[in-house]
Amino acid sequence: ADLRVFVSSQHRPDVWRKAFDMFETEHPGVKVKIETGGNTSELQAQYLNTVMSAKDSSLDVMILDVIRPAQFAAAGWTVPFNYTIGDTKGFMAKYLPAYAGANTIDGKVVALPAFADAMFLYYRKDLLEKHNIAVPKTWSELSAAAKKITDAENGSGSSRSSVLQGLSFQGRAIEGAVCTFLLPYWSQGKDLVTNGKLTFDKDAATKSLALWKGFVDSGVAKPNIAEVATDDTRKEFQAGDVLFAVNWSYAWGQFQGDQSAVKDKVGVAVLPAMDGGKPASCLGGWEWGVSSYSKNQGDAQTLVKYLSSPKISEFMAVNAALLPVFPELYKDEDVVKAVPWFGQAQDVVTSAKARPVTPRYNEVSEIIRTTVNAVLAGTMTPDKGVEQMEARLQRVLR
Amino acid sequence: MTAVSTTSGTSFLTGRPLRLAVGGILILNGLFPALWILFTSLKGEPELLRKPITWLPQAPTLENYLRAFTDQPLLLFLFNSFMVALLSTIATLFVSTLAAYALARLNLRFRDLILSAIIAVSTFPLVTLLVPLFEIMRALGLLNTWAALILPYIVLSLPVCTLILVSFFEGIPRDLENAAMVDGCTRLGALFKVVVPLSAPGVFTAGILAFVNAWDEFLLALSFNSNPALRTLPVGITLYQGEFAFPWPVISAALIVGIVPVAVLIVIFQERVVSGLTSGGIKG
Amino acid sequence: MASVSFRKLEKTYGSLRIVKGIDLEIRDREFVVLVGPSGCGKSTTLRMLAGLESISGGEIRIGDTVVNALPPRERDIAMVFQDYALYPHKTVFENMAFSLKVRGIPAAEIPPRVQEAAEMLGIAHLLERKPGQLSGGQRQRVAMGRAIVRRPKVFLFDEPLSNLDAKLRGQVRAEIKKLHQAIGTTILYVTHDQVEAMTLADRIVILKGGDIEQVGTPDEVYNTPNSVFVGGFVGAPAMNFLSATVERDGLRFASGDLLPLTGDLAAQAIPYQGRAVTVGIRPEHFSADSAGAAGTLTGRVQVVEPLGSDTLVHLAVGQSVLVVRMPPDAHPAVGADMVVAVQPGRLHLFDPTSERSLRLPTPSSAQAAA
Amino acid sequence: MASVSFRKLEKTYGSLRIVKGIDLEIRDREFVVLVGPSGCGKSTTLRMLAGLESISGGEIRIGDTVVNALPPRERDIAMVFQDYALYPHKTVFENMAFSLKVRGIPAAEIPPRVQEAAEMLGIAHLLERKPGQLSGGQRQRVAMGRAIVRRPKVFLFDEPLSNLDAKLRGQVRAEIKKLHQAIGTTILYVTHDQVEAMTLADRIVILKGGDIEQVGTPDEVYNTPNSVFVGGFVGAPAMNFLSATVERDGLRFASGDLLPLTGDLAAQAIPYQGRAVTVGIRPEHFSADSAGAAGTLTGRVQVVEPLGSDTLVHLAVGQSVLVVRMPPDAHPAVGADMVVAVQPGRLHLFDPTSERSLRLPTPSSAQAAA
Amino acid sequence: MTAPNRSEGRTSPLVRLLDLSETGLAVLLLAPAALLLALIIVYPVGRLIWTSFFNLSLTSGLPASFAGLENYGLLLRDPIFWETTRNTLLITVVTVPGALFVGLALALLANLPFERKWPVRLSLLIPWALPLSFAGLIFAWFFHSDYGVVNDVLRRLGISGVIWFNSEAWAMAAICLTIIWKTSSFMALIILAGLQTIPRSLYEAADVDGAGRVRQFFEITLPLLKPSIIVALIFRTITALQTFDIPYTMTRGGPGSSTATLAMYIHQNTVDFLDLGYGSALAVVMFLLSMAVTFVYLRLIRAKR
Ligand SMILES: Nc1ncnc2c1ncn2[C@@H]1O[C@H](COP(=O)(O)OP(=O)(O)OP(=O)(O)O)[C@@H](O)[C@H]1O
Ligand SMILES: Nc1ncnc2c1ncn2[C@@H]1O[C@H](COP(=O)(O)OP(=O)(O)OP(=O)(O)O)[C@@H](O)[C@H]1O
Ligand SMILES: [Mg+2]
Ligand SMILES: [Mg+2]
Repeated sequence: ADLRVFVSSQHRPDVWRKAFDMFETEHPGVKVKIETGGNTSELQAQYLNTVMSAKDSSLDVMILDVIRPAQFAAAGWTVPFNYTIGDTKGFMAKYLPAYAGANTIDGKVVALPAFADAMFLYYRKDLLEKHNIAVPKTWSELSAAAKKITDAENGSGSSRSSVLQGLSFQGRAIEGAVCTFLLPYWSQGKDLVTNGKLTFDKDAATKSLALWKGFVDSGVAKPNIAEVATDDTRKEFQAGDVLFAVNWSYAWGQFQGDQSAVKDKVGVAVLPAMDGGKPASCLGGWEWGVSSYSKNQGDAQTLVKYLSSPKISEFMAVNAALLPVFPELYKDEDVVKAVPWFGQAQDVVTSAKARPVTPRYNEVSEIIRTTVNAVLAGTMTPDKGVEQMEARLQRVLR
Repeated sequence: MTAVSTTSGTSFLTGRPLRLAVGGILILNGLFPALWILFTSLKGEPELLRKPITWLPQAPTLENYLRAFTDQPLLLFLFNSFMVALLSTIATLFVSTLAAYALARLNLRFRDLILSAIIAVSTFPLVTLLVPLFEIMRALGLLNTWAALILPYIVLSLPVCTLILVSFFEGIPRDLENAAMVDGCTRLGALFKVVVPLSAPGVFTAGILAFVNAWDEFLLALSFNSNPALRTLPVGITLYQGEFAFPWPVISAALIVGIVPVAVLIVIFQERVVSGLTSGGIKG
Repeated sequence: MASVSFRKLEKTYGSLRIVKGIDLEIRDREFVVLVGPSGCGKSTTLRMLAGLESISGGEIRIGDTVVNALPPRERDIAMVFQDYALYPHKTVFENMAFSLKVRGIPAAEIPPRVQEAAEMLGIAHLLERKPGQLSGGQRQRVAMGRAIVRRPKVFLFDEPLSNLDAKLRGQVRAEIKKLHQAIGTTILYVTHDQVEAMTLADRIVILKGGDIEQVGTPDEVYNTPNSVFVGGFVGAPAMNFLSATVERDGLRFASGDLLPLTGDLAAQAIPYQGRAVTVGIRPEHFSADSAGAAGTLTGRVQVVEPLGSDTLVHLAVGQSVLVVRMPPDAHPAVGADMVVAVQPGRLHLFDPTSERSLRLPTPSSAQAAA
Repeated sequence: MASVSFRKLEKTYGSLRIVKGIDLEIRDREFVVLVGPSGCGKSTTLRMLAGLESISGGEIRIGDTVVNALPPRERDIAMVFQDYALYPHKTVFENMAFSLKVRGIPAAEIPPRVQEAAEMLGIAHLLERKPGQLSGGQRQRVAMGRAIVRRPKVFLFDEPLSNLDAKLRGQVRAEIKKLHQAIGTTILYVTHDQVEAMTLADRIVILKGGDIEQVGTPDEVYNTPNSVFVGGFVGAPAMNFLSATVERDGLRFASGDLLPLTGDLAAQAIPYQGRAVTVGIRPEHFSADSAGAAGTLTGRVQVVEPLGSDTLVHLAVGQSVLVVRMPPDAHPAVGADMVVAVQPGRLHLFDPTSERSLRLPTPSSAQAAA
Repeated sequence: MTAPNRSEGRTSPLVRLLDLSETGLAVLLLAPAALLLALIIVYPVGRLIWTSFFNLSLTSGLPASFAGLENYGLLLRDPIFWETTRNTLLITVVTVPGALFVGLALALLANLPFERKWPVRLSLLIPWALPLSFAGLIFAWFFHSDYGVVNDVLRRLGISGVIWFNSEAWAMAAICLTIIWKTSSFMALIILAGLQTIPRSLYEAADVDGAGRVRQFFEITLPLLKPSIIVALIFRTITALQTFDIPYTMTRGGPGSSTATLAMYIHQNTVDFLDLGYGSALAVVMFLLSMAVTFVYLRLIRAKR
């Protein structure tokens, strides 16, 4: 049979191709064809939503952002794996724990992890060392450290050509802003959605928003942080203009690249916690799903199981620097040899929590990100923001 | 009664310096963003983050162009876009010329109603019709073909082109058409041999609009043609960006490669088509 | 067979009746000239015949076919438009060649035919120009050329020479006459030029406000006008009209002059004995010497217009002003009295109310007779 | 003061010289008529004066100001365009009122002025129409009306009456004459109509291919044409030209006829003794009876054209064809021989090579004299 | 002289077909357009309207159920619907006249007798040829408070820059400016074409009549441009009501949803939230809105006749 697999072209389709080749040799008679469409999570979702709404059978397997399996399952667009994998619990337990949660809806495994991701705290090793400050464990420590260092660095007599920012994070109304909100919220031990029900803690939420707004007001973050998208954070940090940055794993490779002004001056750490809370990170990564309109669901599930196996996860980590979805691979010799910093990444990845697993995630996301953006832009107070957020979330997650 | 209406010579705005100044502002308004993209395409990424920002590239490099061509099959995108836009423009012009003629010249009872209906059609945002359109294209077996884009693009531009042409056709003296009919043309013969050539500025404008509409369109192109060999330019250019990365210089280079030749082409074409036209056939 | 016939032909624009039920038979190969005041419906009639204007009532036949519903192309006519209607985007050559090309004339035949017509019209050196680069008269000649390169069943000319100078007009007129004699096409020709009408026409049709006023040979319409309107419209300078009372001895004018009536005219005047009639006298039917004249009129010279070939003298006779054509060397003094003789038998008598010629049976008597 | 003067006025289109250095002084309040064959540059000259066409060389003055660089609206002229150039979106009223409105005439004054002009032109009932709903002649009258509602320094008329019938044309012509007498504006008038030219003009300017051929009063250009061209161009039907040899007794024609010369003509002919000259005779200067005539010519009747008011007889005399104007009742038989008498002193003699009148000093002798 | 040529014998049946009555011919000529519209628009729109009467949310996991006017009722109570509608109308009211004036000015300038016409024409075309989605990105970047050229220029002029996207008003202003820039060339193109068909002789007549430039503009240019302007206005208004790409790429509707448009909201509901029923209802409302506007304009055209 011919299987058509939808892969995003940003995630190294060339390397995936090799994985498919390996599959083809192991399963003669099955041919895998790659399809790509759009290069961002959003464009891919638009494309897939169109194709799937039209009940089109041309795709057999598709790669999904971690926030989407729930929605695809609810729409009936993906086929559960339970039958193929048998012992669901045992099978899923082998993955990083957050992924089991993200891919299991009402006891059904609706997708299998392809690779992992999470948000990290990047910091300027050199500057912390210069000012003799330890890597902050809490947001208030970070705030203090940032103030101290930026004051010194930007003060009179500094030789900097541009202003050093204390902290950069995502304030633009993009998906990243959802994580921005959730990081301190989660850190206070609260969840947004539990078993599909809204468990919104107004207090924690207010603190979260107030925290970020506080960074802006106190000058730790720049006043136009509401304009900052993920890659802006990366670029500014890379240009040497940022002390602390919250960002996904992809940034590491860039910071250490040849174009980088901060090569070898970068440290990576678990994100800070709220005072008295636990650190939490935001889970990213991508999953494989099988289309329910596929005419080759059997072969497709076999392929997905293969792609989601430790073997391929390792292969992709080594060859494409994609974070593995199995905890043990972070200590795997080959992996660490190929991508040394994965050693430091495991803590962060295990601290990562999945964003709310709900079919109506897109709506949840929309509510959170616009509120965060408005609060950061200063057109809404944190209190007002939380109030509005709660009201709207309640409507979505009754 | 000669030539088209370049304003006849008087002192106002004919002074060369003043005219140059006015032209300069005009050009600046239109070209500034394009120039900015051009400059950007010659800069390295770090230069973009320089504060205060730089205008002219400090260390011009063609590397971005190299990447634009090597990272993605840019020429292929261009070719696809060009062909899709060209074919849909020709088809649009043909269909809307016929319709416009019927509306402008034949005494139709429900003329206004038909006209409103045609316009009404364009009041539906395509976004909302994406899924049913996808189903239609699949049913017609057109997914991953140029036709899947050409058909909706015709419809996309049809209303505006029709309306433009109606207003132009109405401006052509009927006697010219009459003369052609007496000379032995059918109505359609008169339409294509006399009315259309005389409406050249209108036909041309409609053509540009149709072309650019097709050239610009993103959503359908993304949704209907997943085959990489059929990507159009707007979709293709998004491929330079990643989930998190937005390499402005490379994208700028791709944009320059994409826009400038087309705009230049249109301009050259326009000079030729429109400037050859003079009036002077009729007393009035 | 390319006779043309109009039966009760009508044209209305909204509530405006422009052509009011015309009946006219034009024989094959006949040259008919249509004249009438500006706005009387001449162009409209031509355009209906060409199929360019819808017919509001009645029918038009070309040969034996009713063409009311036939598209212009199939009526096989050629037309010179009053407003030229040249194709501004085509050169003069292309303008003239267009109909030949469209009608599928072999490409090799076209240039010589165009050339021939262009030479005849003196525009052969302009063939590469666009209409926008021509003078008014040149444009008109191109319009003319475009029609005559073809050999249609019917030619329609709408004031084709109005913008040409007298000399050129004379030449082209002669060429049209030759053309007509050579190929014998039926021609319908609108003109305001008296000489064109008189020299070209087999018959002249005089339209007035959408109605036919008179149809006849040039000689007939000139010499026996049916009405004051025709008398005044045909001929330049126009016929003079005076009021007179019919007395036993002849016509008595307000000025006191008496003109004796003889022959036909006397007979016509009998029923009007003692009543007023309108008398029409053409300017050229006066003469200065009264030898052999029917009688004389006396008036005061108001204006003298030397035209070179003639001199027009405006003469106040009673309340009216007469225009009298004199030889070029006549130079009567303005303000002086002048006696002019009326040539015998050259009077026209009209009923002052119906304005119809006394020659004709009165409408009521005609009715009575019928 | 609104005299107009052209000094070495030139117009070229690319390499084509259209107007070739015209020198002309038009006095204040003078009525000058411009005639010339189609395409000779009449409209171009008018348009340069109006400021619508750039001047390629020389200068134009209105009054004392050189207006070469002045925009049209500052020249204070009104113009009737040959192709009308009516505003298609304005009604007839608005078309006519526009210039008044623009020039700031009080709103209350406008309607009566428009109404007056419209009535004079017989278009008062059309004031609410758009140009597209008018007949050709009506449009032309609107164009005329648009010009005459104003009282400019200079009027420019470009064949303003060409689409009107003879009667209407006569009326409007008279109105123009009155208008000129009443307000005394300088007028430059292009026409192809002989009668208009003769009756309206203070002076007539004859253009030929961009050059002035002759300037003079109507009487001068008609009776003493400077050249074959002027002789042939002014007057309709045109002057006849015959070749003859100057003998001692007079002119000997190819047909053998001899016309004795007297007075001035004899003097003019002296230097041409024994040589050929071109003889010009106007059609109206023949007569059927030879009493008192200078001599006779014999020819064969080819064509007889009855015009109503006159009859034209085409007479083959030797190689040439003469057009002879006869009274309307003359009906010579075609093919018959006919003897026509030439009125004494009515001949024009021209040098056969330079085509200039023998009256004038030859260019070479003029040079010698200078 | 050759024999008279008789041509009607050659008339082919196909050509005969075209000599149908006016109505017949009109039907024939309108057929291709009608067919295409039926296929690409009428059928999908029918489905859209149909869907708007259903509870059809693909994320609910529930089968579609008939909802009657429920979606419409929901919409009336939805504050975001009202906010986005208000934003859309604001953008329309600002950018349509804005683009008209700028476009008219551009067209008039471009129609001046420059020795070289192409640079002017090119500068008219480039904004139009720049893909919409990228125009938004480029202008977002121009208005960027750190790296934007707008603030850079302001700073060079001694004015401290604004954080455009931190303020509802400034963000809206930036969006409107961008839209005007991008769409005025559409206006200009159409108007320019209209300008080129005005016979020069009318200006000559007006010159002689004594009308100055301004007068000529209002008395001749503008009335004769009216059909072109109305065409441009109709489509500019419709596209303004459908404004999507530019705010989407510039602000994502932020801050908050203060610059979000109705089209963005529809897109969000259908493509992101997969709430097809509600999204369809929104689309229908938007359609009704644009139709209403169109009818007003068509009235204007008709009033002209
Ligand atoms: N744009 C042009 N390019 C070249 N030649 C031109 C142009 N416009 C006019 N001409 C030529 O200039 C000459 C003079 O034109 P003009 O209109 O002045 O003639 P006219 O004397 O008014 O003739 P008519 O009596 O036919 O109106 C004509 O031969 C015409 O062909
Ligand atoms: N579209 C129209 N609506 C109303 N009346 C019209 C329309 N077209 C023409 N007319 C009127 O019809 C009448 C006849 O027009 P037509 O053109 O036949 O006149 P004509 O005899 O050719 O006159 P001319 O000698 O001036 O050319 C005119 O009075 C004109 O005003
Ligand atoms: Mg007419
Ligand atoms: Mg002329």
